[in-house]
Amino acid sequence: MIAPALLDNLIKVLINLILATAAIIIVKRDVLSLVSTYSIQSLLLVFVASVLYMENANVMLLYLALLTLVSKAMIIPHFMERIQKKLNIKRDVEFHYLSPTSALFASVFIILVVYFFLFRILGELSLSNVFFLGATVGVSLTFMGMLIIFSRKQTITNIVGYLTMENGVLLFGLFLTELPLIIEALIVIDLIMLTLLATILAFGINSSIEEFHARLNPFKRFAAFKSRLLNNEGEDE
Amino acid sequence: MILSIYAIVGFVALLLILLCRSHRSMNALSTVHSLAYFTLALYTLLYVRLPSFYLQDRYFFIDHLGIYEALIAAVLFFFASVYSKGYVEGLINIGELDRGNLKLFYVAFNLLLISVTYSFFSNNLALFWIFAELTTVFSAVLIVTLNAKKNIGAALKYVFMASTSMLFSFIGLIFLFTLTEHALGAGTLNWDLLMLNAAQLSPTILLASFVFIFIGMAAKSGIVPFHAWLPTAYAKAPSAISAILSGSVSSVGVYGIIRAYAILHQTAAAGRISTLLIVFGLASIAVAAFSMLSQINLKKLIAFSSIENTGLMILGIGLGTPVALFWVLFHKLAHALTKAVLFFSGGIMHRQYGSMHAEEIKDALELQPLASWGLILGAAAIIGMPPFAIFVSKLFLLLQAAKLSPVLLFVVLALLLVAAGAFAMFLSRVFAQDGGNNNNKKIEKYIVPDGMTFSIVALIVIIFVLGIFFPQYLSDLLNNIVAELGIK
Amino acid sequence: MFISKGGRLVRRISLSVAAISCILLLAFSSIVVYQNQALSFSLYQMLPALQFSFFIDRLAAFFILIISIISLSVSIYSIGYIEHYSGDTKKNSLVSLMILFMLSMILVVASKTLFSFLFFWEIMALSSFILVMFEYEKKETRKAGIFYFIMTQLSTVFLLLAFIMIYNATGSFDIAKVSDASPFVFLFLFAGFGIKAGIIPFHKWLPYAHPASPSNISALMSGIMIKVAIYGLMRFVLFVLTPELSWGLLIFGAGVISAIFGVIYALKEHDIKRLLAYHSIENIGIILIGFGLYIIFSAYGLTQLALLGIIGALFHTMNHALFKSLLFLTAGSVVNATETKNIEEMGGLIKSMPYTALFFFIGAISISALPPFNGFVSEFMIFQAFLMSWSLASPMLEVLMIVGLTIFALTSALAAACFVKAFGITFLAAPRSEHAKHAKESSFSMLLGPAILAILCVVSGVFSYQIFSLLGYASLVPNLMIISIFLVAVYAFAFVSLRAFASNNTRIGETWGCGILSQNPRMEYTASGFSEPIVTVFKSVYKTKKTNHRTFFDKYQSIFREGAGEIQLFKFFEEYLYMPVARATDYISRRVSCFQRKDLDFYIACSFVTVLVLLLIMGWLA
Amino acid sequence: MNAFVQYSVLNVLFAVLVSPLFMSLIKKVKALAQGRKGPSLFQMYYNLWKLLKKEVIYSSNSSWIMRVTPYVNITVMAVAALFVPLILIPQPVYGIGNIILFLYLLSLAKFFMALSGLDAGSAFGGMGSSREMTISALIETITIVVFAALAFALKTTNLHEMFLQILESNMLFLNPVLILISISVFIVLIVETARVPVDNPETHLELTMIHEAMILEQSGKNLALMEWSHAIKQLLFMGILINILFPWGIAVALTQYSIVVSMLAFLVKASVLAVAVGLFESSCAKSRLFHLPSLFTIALFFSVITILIEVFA
Repeated sequence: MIAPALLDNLIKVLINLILATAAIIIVKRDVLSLVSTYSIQSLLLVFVASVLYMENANVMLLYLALLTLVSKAMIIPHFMERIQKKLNIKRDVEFHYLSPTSALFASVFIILVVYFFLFRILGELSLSNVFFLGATVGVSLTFMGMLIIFSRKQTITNIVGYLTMENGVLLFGLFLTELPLIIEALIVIDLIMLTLLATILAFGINSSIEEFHARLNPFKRFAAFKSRLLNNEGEDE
Repeated sequence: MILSIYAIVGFVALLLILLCRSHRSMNALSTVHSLAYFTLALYTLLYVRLPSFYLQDRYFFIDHLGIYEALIAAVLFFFASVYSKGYVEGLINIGELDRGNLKLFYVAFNLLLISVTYSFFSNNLALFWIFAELTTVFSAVLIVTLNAKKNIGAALKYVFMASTSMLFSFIGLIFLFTLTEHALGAGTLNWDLLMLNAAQLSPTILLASFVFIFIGMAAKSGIVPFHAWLPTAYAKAPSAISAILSGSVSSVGVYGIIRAYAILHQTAAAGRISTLLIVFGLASIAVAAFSMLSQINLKKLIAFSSIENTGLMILGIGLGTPVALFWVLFHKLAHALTKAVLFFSGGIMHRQYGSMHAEEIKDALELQPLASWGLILGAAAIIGMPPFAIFVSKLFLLLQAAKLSPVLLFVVLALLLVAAGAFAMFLSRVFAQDGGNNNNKKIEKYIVPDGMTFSIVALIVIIFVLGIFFPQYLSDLLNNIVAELGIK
Repeated sequence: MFISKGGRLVRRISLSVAAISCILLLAFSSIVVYQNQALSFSLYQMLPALQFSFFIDRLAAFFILIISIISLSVSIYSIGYIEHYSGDTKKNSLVSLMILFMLSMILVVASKTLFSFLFFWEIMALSSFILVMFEYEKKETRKAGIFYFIMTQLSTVFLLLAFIMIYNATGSFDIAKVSDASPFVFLFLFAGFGIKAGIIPFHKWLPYAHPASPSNISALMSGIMIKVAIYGLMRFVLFVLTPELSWGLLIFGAGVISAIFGVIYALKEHDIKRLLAYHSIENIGIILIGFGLYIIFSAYGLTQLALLGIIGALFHTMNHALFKSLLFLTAGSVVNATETKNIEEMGGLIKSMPYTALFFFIGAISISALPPFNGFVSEFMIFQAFLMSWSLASPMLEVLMIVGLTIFALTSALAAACFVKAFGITFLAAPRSEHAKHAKESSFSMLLGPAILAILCVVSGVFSYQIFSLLGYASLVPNLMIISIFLVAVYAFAFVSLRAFASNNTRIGETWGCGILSQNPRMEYTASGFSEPIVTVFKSVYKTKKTNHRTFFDKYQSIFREGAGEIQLFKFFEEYLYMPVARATDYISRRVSCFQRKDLDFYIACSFVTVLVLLLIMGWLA
Repeated sequence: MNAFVQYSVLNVLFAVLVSPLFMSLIKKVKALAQGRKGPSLFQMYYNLWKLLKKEVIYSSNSSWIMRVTPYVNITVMAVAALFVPLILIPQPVYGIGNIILFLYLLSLAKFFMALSGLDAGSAFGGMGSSREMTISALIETITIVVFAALAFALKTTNLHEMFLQILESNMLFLNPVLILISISVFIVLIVETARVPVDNPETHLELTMIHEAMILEQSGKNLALMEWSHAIKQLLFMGILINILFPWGIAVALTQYSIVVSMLAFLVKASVLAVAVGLFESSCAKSRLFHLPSLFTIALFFSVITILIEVFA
C-alpha cells in the first residue's frame, strides 16, 4: 500500500500537469499537436482515476479509467487526426476576443472565481484539501475549454476545446463522487457521439457537400463508428 | 411493461426503416410509429396507474407530466410525419435533399422521437441528461441532411451551444449527486427520491446545482442568452423538423427546468430560483420580441416567437404558483400545436417560393391560400388572440404575473405587444406584395399534397377547439401533474 | 351566419339572414330598453372560472339596439356593395368576416364576465383587422392595417391590465362592483377604451384605417365598433368602479380635445373617408364630453344636469352611429361610382346619383347638428347641460365649463362648415373629373341600406320628444315635432303663396363667370380653397408651413417668370408622439437583432460570460 | 294653446312685414352720413316687389339645393321669429325660445345658403360660402358664449324667460352685466347681418364681399326671398339686443291696447338701434378677412368677463 500522503502529492502533480496541458491547448497554434496534447490530457485523467483507485479501492474508478483510456485517449484522437489529415488544416492561428497571453490570465481569473464559488458553496460538505483542489481544477478546466472554443477560429480547435470541457467535467466528477457505472458508460458514449458528429460537421464546413454527406450518412458508406453507435442506441431503450 | 412496448415498437420501426427502400414505406412507418406512440401514451394515461417505475434502480418512470409531454411529442411527430410525406418528396424533387439521404433522415427522425419520449420517461436525471443530449445529436443530423452548406453551420452552432451548456448541467448533476450522498448516505439522481428528500438537502448547494442544470436546459430550450443557435437552426431545418424542434425538442429543456424547479420548490431556495427564472424569462421575451420586429425571414420570425413563448413559460414556472404551472403546461401544448401550424404553413411557402425572405413571397393569397390563412390564423393564435388556445393560457399566466407585481405585468404586456406587432407587420408586408405586372416568368403554383393540407387544417381545428373547449379530463390531468410536482 | 363557399345567391341569403336576425335583435333590445328589465343567462362554461355568460340591462340593450340597426342597414347595403369585388372567395370571406364582426360586437356588449368581454373584444379586433386589410394589395392599406393592429393590441394591453387588476381586487371574473379600486384601473381602462374609441392623442389609427377598409366595414367600424369602446368605458366606470370627480374631468378634457382637434383636422382633409374618420374622432369627443359632464355633475349632486349629460352622450352615441354609418355607406357608393376618394375629383354627383346625394345630405345635416334632425337633439342636451352649469358650486369648474362650452360650440360650428365643404364639393356644381362625369346611381340594395338610416335620422330627430317621453325623460328636449310642423307649414305657405302671387317664369342659363362663356370645372371653387380661410385661422394648430419660390426675368424682381408654392402640414401627433416611440422601438430592435448576425464564437463567449456571472452571483449570495 | 297660436301669428307676421323697413333705414342713415340723400325708407319693399315679378334664372349646373334654399331660408327665419318676442312675451311652451334651438335654426338656413353658393359652380359663390362658413364658425361660437353669459346672468336658457326677467327686474340701464353683454350682442349683430367691418353689403362683384357673393346666382323671387330672410334675421338680432337693453314697452298680455303700444314702442326702439348701426357702419372701414378674429375676440372677451363676474360675485 502506498502512503496516502504520497498519493495526495501524486494527485496534486497530476492536476498541475492537466492544467499545464490546458494552458498548452490555449496557446498552441499547431493543430496536430493540439490533438496530441488533448490525448495526453486524457491520459493524465486516466492516471488520476487510477491513483484515486489506489486510494479508495473502488472498482468503479478502474472501469472508468479504462473507459476513458479507450475512448478519449485512443478513439477520439485517432478519429480526429484522420479527419484533420483529410482536411489538411495544419495551423489555427487566429485568435478571437482574447490573445493567448490574456487567455492565460483569464484562466487564472477563472480558477480564482471557481475557487471562490466552490468554497462558498461546498464549504458545508467539508471535503479534503486534495479533493477540493481537484473539483476546482475540474470546473476551471471546463471553463478553460469554453474559453478555447470562443477564442479560436477553426472548428477543429473548437472541438478540442469541447473535449477539454468534457475532461473538466470528468475530473470534477472523479473527485467529487462516482456515478453508477452504467450511467457513466452511457455518458461517455453520448459524448463520443457528439464529438464524432461535431467532427463530421467540422469536416463538412471545409469540404464539399457530397463528401460531407458521404461521411455523415452511414447508409451511403460504411462509416463504421456511426453505424455501430446507432445500434448501441437501439439497445439503450 | 409499457416502456418495453415502447422500446420494441421503436426498435421494430427502426429496423423496418433500415430494411425498406421506398420513401413511401419509410414515411408510412414513421407515421405508424408516432401513431403507435400516441396510442400507447393514451393507453397509459387511461389504464395505467401513475406514476409507475421501471428497472430495479427505478431509472425510468412514467408519471403524469411525462406522459403528457410524451403525448404532445407523439401528436407533433404524427403530424410532422404526415406532413413530411409530401414535403420531403418536394425537397427531393428540387434537389434540396438527396434520395440517398432519405434513409438517414427517417432513421434520425424516428430516433429523435424515441429519445425525446425516453427523456420524458427518465426518472434518473443523468439518464434524462443523456437522452436530452441525444436529441441534440439527432436534431443536428436532421438539419444537415439537406444539401446546403449553411445547414452545417447551423447544426454546428446548435451542437456547440447546446452541448457546451449541457456540460454545465452535468456539473450540476454531480453537485446534486454529491449532495444526496452526503445528506442521505447513498447518492441518487432519481427524481422521485430527490423530491421526497428535498427538504433535507442543503438549499445553497441545491441552488447551485439548479443554476448549473438550468444553464444546460436554457441552452436546450433557447433561453436568452443561450438562444443564438435557435433561429438559425429552425430556419435551416426542413419545416416539418422545425415544428418538432420547436414543439418537442426544445420542450425537453423546459421539461427539465420544471423537474428541477419542482425539487427546489420544496426547499428554502425557491424564492431565489423564482427570481432567476423570471429574469431569464423576461430577457428572453424582450430579446425575442425586439428581434422579431426587424425580421425579414419568415421562419426566423417564427423561431424567435418560440423563444418568446419559451420565455413566457419560464416566467410562468418562476411564478411558482399551482395555477401558473397549470397554465404553463397548457401553454406548452398550445404553443407546440400552434407553432406546428406556422412552420407547416411556412414550409408550403418555402416550397412555393424557394425562400423564406419577405420580399420573395408574392401573391401569396392567390397562390397559396391555405398556407396564407394558416399563417394568418397561426399568427393570430400565437400572439394570443381568441378563439385560439394560447389566449386562455396567456391570460392566466398574466393574471398570475400580476399577482406578483403589476410592473412585471405591464412590462410583459408591452413586450408581447411588440411581438404581436412584429407578426402583424411581417404578414401584412408579405401578403400585400403582388408579383407586379412585369412578371414575365409567371410563378408556377405549387400543388400542396393532401398530407400537408391535412396536417395544417387538423392542427388549426385542434387549437381552435382547445381555445373554446377545455375538456374536464385535460384539466384533471394538468391538476394531477401540478400535484405530483408538489407545487403548492 | 357563417358561410364561406358559394356564389352570389348564397351571399345574398346569408346577408339577408343577417339582416333578419338584426331585426329580431332590434325588436328584442327595444323591448328591453323600453321595459327597463335586465336579463341574464349563461351560455357555456369552459372552466369554472371561464364563463361565457351574458347579461343585458338597459345600457347593454341600448347598445345592442344601435348595433343591430347599423348591422341591418349595412347588411342590406353589402348585398350590392360586395359585388364590385372580384373573386367569389374574396366576397364570401368578406361576408362571413363581416357577420363575425357584427356578432362579436353584440357579444362584447352582452358579456357578463370579464373573460367573455375580453374574448369577444379580441375576436372583434381580429376580425376587424382582417377586414381592414381586405384590400391588402394597396400599400396604404398595409400601413393602415399595421397601425390599426398595433393600436388595437395596445388597447387590449391596457384593458388586460385593468381587467387583471379588477380580477385581483374581486377574485372573480364577474363584471361587478369593485369597492376600492386603484385609480390606475381607471387610467388603464380609459387608455384601453380610449385607443379603441379614437380619443386624441390615440386617434391616429382612425384616419388610416377607415379610408383603407371597404366602405361597409368603415361604416361598421366608425358607426358601432368605436361605440363598443364607449360602452365599455361607461359600463366599467359606472357599474364596476365608483366614478370620481377627477375622472370626470379627465374624460371631459379628453372629450373636448378630441372634439376640437378632430374637426379641425377633418377640415383640411380631401379624402372623403378620412374626413369622415376625423369626424368620428370629433363625435367621440362629444360623447365623452357628455359622459364627463355626467360624472362632474353627479359629483356635485346635480342630478338633472347629470341626466342631461349622460342621456345626451348616449343619444349622441346612437345618432352618431346612425348618421356616420349613413355617411360612410353613401360615401362608399360615391367612391365606387367615381373610383376616387378625393373629393376634388368629384362634383356634380347630385344629378347622376340623386338618391345617394339626398341620403348623404341628410347625414350631413344630422352630423352638423342642425334642427330638426337627430344630431341636433343630442348636442342640444349637452349644450343645455353646459349652459345650466351655473349651479355648480365650484367657480373654477364653472370657468372650465365655459372653456369647454366655447370649444364645443366652435366644434359644432366647424363641423357644419366642414360638411358644407364635403357635400358641396362632392355633389354640387359641375363634375370635376371624367370619373365623376360618368358616375352612375348605385343599385337598389345600396340605396335601401342608407335609406333606412336616413329615415331613422329624421325620425329620431323630429320625434325625439315623443321618444324621450316614452322612456320617461320628457323634460329634456324641446318638442321638435312642433317646430317641424311649423317649418313645413311655413314652407308650404311660402311656396304656395309665391306660386300664386309671384312670377313663375324660370330659365336655365349658364353660371355667370365674369363674362367668360363656357365655364369649365377648373374654375370652380376647390375643397382646399374652401377650407383655406379656416386653415389660415387655425394655422397654429395645423403648424402649416408655407413656402414659395419665385423666379423673375429681371434683376429688380418685377417681371414674374415662374413660381411654385407649397403648403406643408406638420403632423403634430405623428412627429411628437408616434414617431419617437416607433423610432425608439426600431432602434432597439435593430440593436437587438445585431446580436443575431454574430458568429458562433461570440455566442459561446456570451454563454461563457453569463455562466461566470451566475457563478459569481451564486458565490456571493451563498 | 290658443294664446300661443295668436302670439305666433302676430310675432311672425310683424317680423316679416317690418323687417325690410330697417334695412332701408340703415342704408338711409349711411347715405346721410356720407352726405348723400339716400333711398326711400320703403325702398326695400319696392325692390322685393320688383324681384317677385321677375323670372328666375337657374344655372345649368345647379340642382334642387338651389331651388329650395330660398324657401328654406324664409321658412327658417319665420320660425326663428317665434323665438324672439318683438311685441309680446308669451309663456314659453314646447321649448320654443330656447337659445340653442334658435341659433341652430339660423345655422340651418346658413347651411343651405352656403351650399347654394357652391351649387352653381361659380367661383364667387364658392368663395362666399367658404368665407361665410369660416366667419360663421367663429361667430357662432361667440354667440353661444354670449348667450351662455346671458344664461349665467339670468339663470335660464330660454329667451322668453330672459326677457321677462329683465322686464320684471327694475334694473333700468344699471345692470353692468347686461351692458357688457349687449356690446357683445351688438358685435354679433354686425357680423350676422354681414355689415362693415365684416362684410360690405354694398359691394357687388368685388373680392371683399361675403354674403352677396353667396347669393350671386340667385335671381327673381328667389333672390327676393333671400333678401327678405336676411332682413328678418337682422330684425331678430335687433330684437334680442333691444330686449336685453330696454325691454320696456313690450306687451306681456294679449290685449289690443298693449299690442299697439308695444308695436309702436318697438318701432321706435328699433329705429334708434338702426340709426346706431348705420352710424357705426359709417365710422368703420371694412377690415381684412383674417383680421376679423380680433373683432370677434372682443365679443368673446366681454361675454367671458360677464360670466366671470357672475361666477365669482
